[in-house]
Amino acid sequence: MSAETGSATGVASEGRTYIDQFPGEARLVRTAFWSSFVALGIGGLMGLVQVLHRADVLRVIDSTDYYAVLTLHGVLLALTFTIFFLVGIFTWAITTSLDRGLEDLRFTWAWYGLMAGGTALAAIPILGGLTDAVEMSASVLFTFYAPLQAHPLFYLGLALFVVGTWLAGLDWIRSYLAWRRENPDERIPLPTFMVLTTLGFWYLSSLGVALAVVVFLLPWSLGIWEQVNPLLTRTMFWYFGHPVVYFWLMPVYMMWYLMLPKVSGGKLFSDPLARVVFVLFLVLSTPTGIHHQYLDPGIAEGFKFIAMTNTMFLLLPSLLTAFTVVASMEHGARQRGGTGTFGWLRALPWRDPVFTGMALAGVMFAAAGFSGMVNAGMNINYLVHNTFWIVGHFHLTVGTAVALTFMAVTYWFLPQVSGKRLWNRSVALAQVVLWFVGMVLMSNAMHRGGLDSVPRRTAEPQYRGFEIEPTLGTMAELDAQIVLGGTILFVSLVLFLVVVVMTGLGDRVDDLPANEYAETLSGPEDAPLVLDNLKLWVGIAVVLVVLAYALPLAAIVDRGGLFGPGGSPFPVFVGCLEPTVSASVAFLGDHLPAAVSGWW
Amino acid sequence: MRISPAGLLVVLAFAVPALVQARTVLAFAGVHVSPLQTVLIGLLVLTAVVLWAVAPGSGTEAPSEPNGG
Amino acid sequence: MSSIEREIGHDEYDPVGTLALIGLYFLLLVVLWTFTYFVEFLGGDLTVVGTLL
Amino acid sequence: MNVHTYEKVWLGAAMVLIVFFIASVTYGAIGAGVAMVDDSEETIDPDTLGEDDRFGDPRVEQVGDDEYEVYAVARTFVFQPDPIEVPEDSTVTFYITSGDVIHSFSVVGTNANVMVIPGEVATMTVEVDEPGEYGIVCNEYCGPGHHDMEGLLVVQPEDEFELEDDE
Repeated sequence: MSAETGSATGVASEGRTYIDQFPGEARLVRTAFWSSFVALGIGGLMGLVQVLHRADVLRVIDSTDYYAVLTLHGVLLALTFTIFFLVGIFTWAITTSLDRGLEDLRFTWAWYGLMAGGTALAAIPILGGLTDAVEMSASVLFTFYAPLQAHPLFYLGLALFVVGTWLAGLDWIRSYLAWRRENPDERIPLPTFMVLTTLGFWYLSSLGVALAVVVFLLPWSLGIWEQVNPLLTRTMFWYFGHPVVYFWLMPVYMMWYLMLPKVSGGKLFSDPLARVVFVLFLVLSTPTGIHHQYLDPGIAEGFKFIAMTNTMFLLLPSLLTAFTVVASMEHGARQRGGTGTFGWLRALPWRDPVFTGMALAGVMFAAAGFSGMVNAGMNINYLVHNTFWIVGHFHLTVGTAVALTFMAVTYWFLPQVSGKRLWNRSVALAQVVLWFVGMVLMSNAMHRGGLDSVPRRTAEPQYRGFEIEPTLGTMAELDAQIVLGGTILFVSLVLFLVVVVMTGLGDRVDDLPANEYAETLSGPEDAPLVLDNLKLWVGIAVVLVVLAYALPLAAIVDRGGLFGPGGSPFPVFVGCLEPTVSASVAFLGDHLPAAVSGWW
Repeated sequence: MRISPAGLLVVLAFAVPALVQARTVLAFAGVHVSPLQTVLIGLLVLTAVVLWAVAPGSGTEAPSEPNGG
Repeated sequence: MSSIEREIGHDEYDPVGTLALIGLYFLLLVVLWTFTYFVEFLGGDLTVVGTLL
Repeated sequence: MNVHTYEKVWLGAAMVLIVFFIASVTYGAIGAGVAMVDDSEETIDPDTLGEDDRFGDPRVEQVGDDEYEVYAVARTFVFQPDPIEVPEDSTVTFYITSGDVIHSFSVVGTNANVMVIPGEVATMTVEVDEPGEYGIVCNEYCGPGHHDMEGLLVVQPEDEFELEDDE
């Protein structure tokens, strides 16, 4: 009940930044951030190329090469950018909240190296798809549905990357166990609790994609298996493909729970409810993936309905989060002198890019909540499945809730892990606001286009035999909105990288704020002990997964066989596409000047 | 200034989606506004917000101020 | 933090503003869902019907 | 555990919302009769579609008064048959399969939208009313010519409609 209890920070770290406390770990976090930002820069540039290409404003690549660009965009932003940033944040969370360094930094650098090496291996064939010079390609997009077949290096790199994240998890668990031995009776600090619950569903779900890749797809791409069952590997992908979005989202929730109250000038409203939320994610994230397959033949309607109810209940932790996080902000605003039912909003620190970025990300996530609810609905999926609506949705979730929060907290973390002052707060503030405006324009038009059946994942949504007619307005104005939004987003991205690089070029200073996170109004002593029983929750998660997946998987294998009812691989290798691709652009530079002058 | 420059920036940012959505909502109600008109009305609204913000206020400065971030 | 004007403890804090904001969000969700499901979706053409019905 | 009253109120409202969503989907399934594509069809070998009774010759067939069946094949990067012609005011059941990779069969501007997975036969029954033309797109990435993959569904006036005979 006490108002002053809360997090365990500040005990040994009074007035010290993270790099002062843990120089070795700070170096790892910094390196992970840089890997993440390189992916963000390249992936974002690819996004601009796609926006201009789809709207037929500027086509610097051949349409057949669009899918290599799209693969790069999806893999770099959805996996590389997010997960490298995540390992940085989780390392910070474990070390800060347990107040102890990692057990062995050599092991830490080993998993980092595995993740980086895996990324590089996967990137080689993806980049190969952009040039005729190399006979390899992996234009299979982020989902790599068989029988589309990538070069074996793509699957190998992916597998190594996932194994790298598993070892990272072991590293953090090792820290936790060491801490537990020394503190047998203490509550798990909230940040560590968040890391451990996230790891629970990450191990559970990524096992599915690892099996799909190692047992089926990699041997198949090497010619060991002649065929695979496309519905089976697709189902195994989505078994992982939905929880992975929570893997990106959990570090964001962690930031909303730990940093947002602090920068608002308040305290976290409730530690127990934060724990409840993370337990719900652990338990419910995985048995929901079939909602990506509502329109798949070969899966009975009943299984789809079960996936839907699980998915709908997964709304609960997010809706609870909305309340807790806003209430924490309001607490800060009222402590800063805010009054009134809505007037307190003015008392929030809008000048602080860390706050404003996270708050705007939260607003966009609320909007994404709605389109996500539609995506979760079973039969209404006929309206939106695989349309531009979906693209609009996940640009609000991973593209804003996650990306904008990561960018905003970078403005707090970068000084912490480098000991350097943030280069320019005003540019940082403009950057987060621009991201918000650009994404509003782009995702709004994407949602509207989707309702009119504009497909996702296509180089040219213009057809010969018919035209797609929007219910309101014209396709040209939707395109214009998307191009404008995409361009603003790219400008914002460049500003972000400028701030990051300029900060990195600065000098060490010693008057930075200390490394700490928000205290709580209602602390862990109010949380029932059972919440910390992670074995129990993992057990329940496994049972739910078995209930949701055993029968559908058995039915798929029973109907089509482990290796499918037949069908040949369809390699997306450059060599196979000689007639179309030979005419295409080998180097961007060849055509860029001509295309630009033609456009003007 | 009635609100801080940062506050103004955020208010303007929120005005953009409101304007974009208002056009869609009005169209459902049978009121059709062309893109050009939307841009013009939008500029008017944004200018009005800026003028309101920079006009000499009642003297109550916004409580937001620089703090460690 | 320098800008804190007063400390508000757990028992004296009622997040009225939060309740108001989230109530508006709730209403918005109900209206948008109703429109999207019953008008955009069920009101659309070529709805897929089961052979038994 | 110490949960604020307002938060309890919100928890209740969130549950109401979730139940409302599930209830509307259930109404759509039972009340409005919207069926999901399911596992009612046997699997099929995509490499030997040419020898199959139904998909060897993609076509439209009349199976009753105002009832038609369409056997369609999606391949990189075409739909067969194209165009698909059916008469107005009829009930049409599509049977769609793939000869190679995963595609979709999505009728533009309508709810008829289904994944086409090699080895599986997707079925969906729709009711068509007035004459008109609908575009068909593949909305799942299927290879470098994906954006060229399109077809046409033509709903013809009753008096102009006739099935093409295979001599």
